[in-house]
Amino acid sequence: MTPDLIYGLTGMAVFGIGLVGALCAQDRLRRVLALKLCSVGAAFVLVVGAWREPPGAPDPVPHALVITGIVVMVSATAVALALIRRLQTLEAEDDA
Amino acid sequence: MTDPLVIFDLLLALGIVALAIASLSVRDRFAMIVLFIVFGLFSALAWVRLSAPDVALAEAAIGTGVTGALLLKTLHHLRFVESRTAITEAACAPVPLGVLLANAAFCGLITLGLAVAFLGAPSAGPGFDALVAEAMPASGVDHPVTGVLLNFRAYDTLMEVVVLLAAVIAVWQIERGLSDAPAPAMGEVWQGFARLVLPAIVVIGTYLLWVGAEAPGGAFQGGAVLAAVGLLLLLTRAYVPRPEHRGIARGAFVLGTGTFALVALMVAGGGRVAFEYPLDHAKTLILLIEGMVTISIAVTLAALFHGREPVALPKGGRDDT
Amino acid sequence: MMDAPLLPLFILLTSLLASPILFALPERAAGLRTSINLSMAALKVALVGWLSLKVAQGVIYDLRFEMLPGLEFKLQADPLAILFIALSAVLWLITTVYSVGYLEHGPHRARFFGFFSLCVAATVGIAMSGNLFTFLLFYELLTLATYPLVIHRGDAAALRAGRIYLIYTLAGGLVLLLGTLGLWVLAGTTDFTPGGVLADVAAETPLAAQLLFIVLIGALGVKAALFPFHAWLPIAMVAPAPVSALLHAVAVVKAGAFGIMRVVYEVFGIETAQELGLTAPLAVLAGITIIYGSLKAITQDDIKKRLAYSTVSQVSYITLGVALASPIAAVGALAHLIHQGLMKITMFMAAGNLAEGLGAKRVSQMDSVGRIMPGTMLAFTLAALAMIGLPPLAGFVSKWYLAQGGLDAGQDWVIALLLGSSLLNAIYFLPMLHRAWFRDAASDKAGAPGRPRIGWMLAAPPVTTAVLVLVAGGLANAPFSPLEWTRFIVAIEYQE
Amino acid sequence: MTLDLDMMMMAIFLPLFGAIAAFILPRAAALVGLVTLALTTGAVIALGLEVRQSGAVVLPLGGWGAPLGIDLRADGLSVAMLALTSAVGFLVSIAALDALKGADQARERQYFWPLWLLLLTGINGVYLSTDIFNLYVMIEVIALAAVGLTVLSATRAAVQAGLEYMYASILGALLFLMGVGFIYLQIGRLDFTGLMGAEPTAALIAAVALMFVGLALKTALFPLHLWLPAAHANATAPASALLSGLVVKAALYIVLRLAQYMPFPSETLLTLVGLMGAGAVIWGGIQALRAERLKLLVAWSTVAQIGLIFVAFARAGEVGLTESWKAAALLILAHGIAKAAMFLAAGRIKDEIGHDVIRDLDRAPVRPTLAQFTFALAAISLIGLPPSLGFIGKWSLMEGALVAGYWHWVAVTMLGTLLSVAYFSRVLSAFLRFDRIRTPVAEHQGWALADAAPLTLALTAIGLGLMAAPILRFIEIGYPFGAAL
Repeated sequence: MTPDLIYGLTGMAVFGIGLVGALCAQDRLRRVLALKLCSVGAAFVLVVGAWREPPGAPDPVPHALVITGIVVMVSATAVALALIRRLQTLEAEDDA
Repeated sequence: MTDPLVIFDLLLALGIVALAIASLSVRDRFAMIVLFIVFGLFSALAWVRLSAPDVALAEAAIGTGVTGALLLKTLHHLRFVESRTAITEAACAPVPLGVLLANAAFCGLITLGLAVAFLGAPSAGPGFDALVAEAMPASGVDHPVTGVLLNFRAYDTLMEVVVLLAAVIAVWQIERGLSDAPAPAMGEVWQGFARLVLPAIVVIGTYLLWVGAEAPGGAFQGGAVLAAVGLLLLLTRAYVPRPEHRGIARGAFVLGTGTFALVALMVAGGGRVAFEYPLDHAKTLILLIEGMVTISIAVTLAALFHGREPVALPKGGRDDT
Repeated sequence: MMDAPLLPLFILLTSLLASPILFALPERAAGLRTSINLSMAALKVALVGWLSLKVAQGVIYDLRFEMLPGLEFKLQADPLAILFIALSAVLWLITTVYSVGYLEHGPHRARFFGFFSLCVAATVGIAMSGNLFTFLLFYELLTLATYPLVIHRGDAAALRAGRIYLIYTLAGGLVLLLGTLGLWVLAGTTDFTPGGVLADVAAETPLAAQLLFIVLIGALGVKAALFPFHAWLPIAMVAPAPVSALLHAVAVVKAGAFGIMRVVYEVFGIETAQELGLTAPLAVLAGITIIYGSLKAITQDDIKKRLAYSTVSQVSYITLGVALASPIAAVGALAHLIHQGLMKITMFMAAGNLAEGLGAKRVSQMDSVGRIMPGTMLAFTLAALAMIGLPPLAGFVSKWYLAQGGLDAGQDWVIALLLGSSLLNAIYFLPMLHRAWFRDAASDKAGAPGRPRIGWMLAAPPVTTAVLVLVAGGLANAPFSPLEWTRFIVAIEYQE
Repeated sequence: MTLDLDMMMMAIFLPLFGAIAAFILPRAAALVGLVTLALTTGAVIALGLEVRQSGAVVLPLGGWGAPLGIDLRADGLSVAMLALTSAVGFLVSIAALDALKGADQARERQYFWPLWLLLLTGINGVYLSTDIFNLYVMIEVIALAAVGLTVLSATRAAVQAGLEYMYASILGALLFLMGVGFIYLQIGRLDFTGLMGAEPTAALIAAVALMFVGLALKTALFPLHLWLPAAHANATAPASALLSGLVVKAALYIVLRLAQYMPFPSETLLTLVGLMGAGAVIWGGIQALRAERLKLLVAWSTVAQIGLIFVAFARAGEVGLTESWKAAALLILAHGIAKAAMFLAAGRIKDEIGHDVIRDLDRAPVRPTLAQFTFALAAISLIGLPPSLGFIGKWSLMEGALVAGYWHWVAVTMLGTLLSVAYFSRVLSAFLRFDRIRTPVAEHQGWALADAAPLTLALTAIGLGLMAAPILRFIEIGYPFGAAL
């Protein structure tokens, strides 16, 4: 039982949970959240892949990739949320 | 012989999975976001365990902090619109249970397949360790992750800042002319607190940026922390974006991308290719890029939080810290 | 004389380039449009004349352009091509004159003449295609260019007819694509070569070769209106008269018949086709179509529909002549390609004049029209008699050679078939002539104007083509007559 | 100091700087956009000449070289895709000048240019990249800019469609990222060269499958196409043209590349891909037959055509994969040009007539003749009638399938062709029908500048068929991948 194994499987599970949410959730906000969970799951895989048995130093490249991925994801999330806000307003205007 | 750390790892992993499930299944949307934030912090903790402090920092600051703030703001907006028009949330018909189960089974299969594939993969397989170690002396920085981000794979990082730029343009585009839901604001007490905390955060952010060259930290984490300053300014109404600030804001958005790209291009020539910083100036150039990118990231994240482009209306706009 | 290796290309371009210019001209620029139309058509006739002279002198034209690795766009001007180009060039000129008169005040003339030009370009391209691939390109272009002409009137009936036309011809085109691909994969070439390119394949895998034959002939049979793929032709009659004239005499059905010739003679080779045992069934199919078309024609009251079924029948003479696999029958088939075109275009233009001048669209309305429009009806009569096969008119010449060919090939039933067909032709044409010349108009027609108002541009073309029918038959043995040229071609195809 | 202007860098950085300039100078955005497009096209031409002369070129960014650094690489296929992008992009930009000229469109105009130039940055970046993580970042650049363009009109339908598109895009990118993670786990490298020699283990197959599903989602391959029709149908015309003509091609291109460097692990998987394509051809065709609005019909035809490209990809099985990508590439080029022309023409028709309900097109008292003609020409290429590039692509597809004896793919192609004839003729016959309108029909004669761009595109789509042999020779430059490294 090493951390990479434990957290690797955690990552898979989180990815899977996010996938279920992304496909099944009805609420728009929840779907965004589910996608964010998927991205955390994917990040787990890379971080686990970078891990080396101490005292070995971890591989820095996947770390850089994950940081990039986090920024990319927050950008995408911001756009999705802006769309949700706009859509809600438009629907409200239509109903009013 | 059970290592107590293994027990900790197992508990943390279980907690992460439980939080993920809980945040998706809890009914109340506010609780959902709170659970998600806790989930993000737990994940960051896990990554610290996996000796990835940079990633943990970025996830805590951006992946959880900024994302959480964005989600809360959106929830605030949705509730405001719902309250005004009396639409009940989630008016759509619930998904049939069969579909849900089929989807879940499908995703479960995929996950299972991935898990099997993961177990079959070589653990601690070949990586870039040796290559990075060999190239570090020529990178101009001491911290390997910073070296990768701003030198070895600087192109990726540039494009990542471009993604951020695209996001803010898209958000301005999407929210243009949107009638203004009142921005979430803080109470009096919190305002006072925020004014106290602000200078501290600025210091921390700058520090993170500075140490990025040698220790965990760097432009993105620093930018995120500085963005928190912007968020606080917006929330406390200490700063209200005005239309005439748009020009500055646009400049601040593109500052990082522009500097980064220009430097990348200018160093080319005399046998060097783009992104190949001359060794003597590498550290200076990288710091210059980091500084500019940090400003852009901070301003952009704050703008993403604020949303609307400030137009002729008195409200709307963004921060230009 | 000057040497011009690009001559075939120029001939193609006279109409291909005219087309976009005609599209771009504003609707009101009628004078300019007419002059472009006529000068291009005249230029084409001149160029074709020059080309035929050169080819007769033995000059070989062969233009190639690589489109895909190994696969060429290839134009050639062999005698068979010349035969078809000459027909289309001359008839295009005449039909252009007729169309200008016919559509003088109608809408969408820019569009009409644009597609009209494109249609002729496609026909010329089909004629000069040096391989099946190039043939396919022009064959599809022909479909696309004729569709807007068929639905030119833009009403519900026209659109319905257009849809059926499109379904038949594009499906046929798709099957032709499949056949071309099959040929390319099987033989490694799609070139038209006298004697064929499939002898080896037929020896090795006769089944594949037989399938290919069926696919190709089936695809071409759609345009050639071979039974049971003929249904579109009578429906497409809603098109304006000049379009029908062109479709029946030159462009569409002829493209199909011409394609069958190319495939039988120059893809399979007549010997290989015979060895595969496929020519005899084809001949029988052609025979069925001949009789079927004639029988259907008898029952039609609509003049153009009657003519259309007559086309179904007459075009299959060409297929029959090819399928009999006898050089003499081949002469008849090739001559009929020309003769049928001259005869049918005359009749359609005359029918158009009746509709235009008198509003007569049905056989029952033809009473005494001969006295009102003698020129038009004389032309019609001449063409009808030629169709029936009265010597020395053009139709007789082709039937004569076909019959001889039938005997030569040992297929005696062909004689009976031709006699029967002629009888049926007489049954559906003679009553029309009888009405036109010998029956008095019903009294309620008294109010109709005595002299129809049709201009010379409508009156002259059918008379001209009728004269050509007479000449082609009467002077069949003169040098440069269609028949003489035909003998020249057959000598090549049968490699004598 | 002499600046070393590498054309690959220019192809990516020019649009990037253009986007920045267009964003901070909103009033001059259109001018900046056009100049940028012109310069980028120039850079692509220069790059093309370089590639034709000396084969594939490689630029190790930062001087590190793969696998540590990121290499840019241009070979024939990359340049062909770049050329497609800049040519179509340039003409769509010209059309956009006209389409967005309304007084009430000031803000659309202002945002169109920076978003479109960022999109161009991303697309060009994809075509030059050789690193799978970099590709992930690039497809995200594309996704955000594309979503921004989708919702440019800010109607409810457009925003709804844009949101669905965003979900699909994020999910597709994350599946791709997961695949990248697995590839890193397995071989510890992220560059194409590293992929080439890799053993096809179970984990690697899982990784490739994930990446493929992600890309299929992005390119809207049946049955993952659900987001596409609404998104492409509800965007404004120039945006639809860019989305349908260019954006979906980026993901398709990545599929082609992956297949070039990592032979598909099994025949079964390849057949599955072909079956998904066949499903798209049929389902897209049926939906296009049922569509009520013109732009929706065109959008469904994109679904069908993308399916056809995947059929081309699978046409000759694993053995034929080294040739199949060429047929797919030809179809990609053909579809990119023709579909852009068709969307622009559809937009023009909608503008002129005031609606795009197919049933009532023939009731309109106005007939934008030139736009209708353009639509018809584009349809010819999309149906695959000679001599268009679409025809050549279809010919290559069927030829390969016939040689391999895969009759079913031939049958699918023929069925798809018939379906496309059927649904396009619904529109074309409405153009040519005149008896349902009593008032005299006004036909636009003469030339409107707005029609020039789509007409040029449509004519190019048809004319390029004659250039197929040189195009094929060109896209083979630098293949196989390893040759120039």
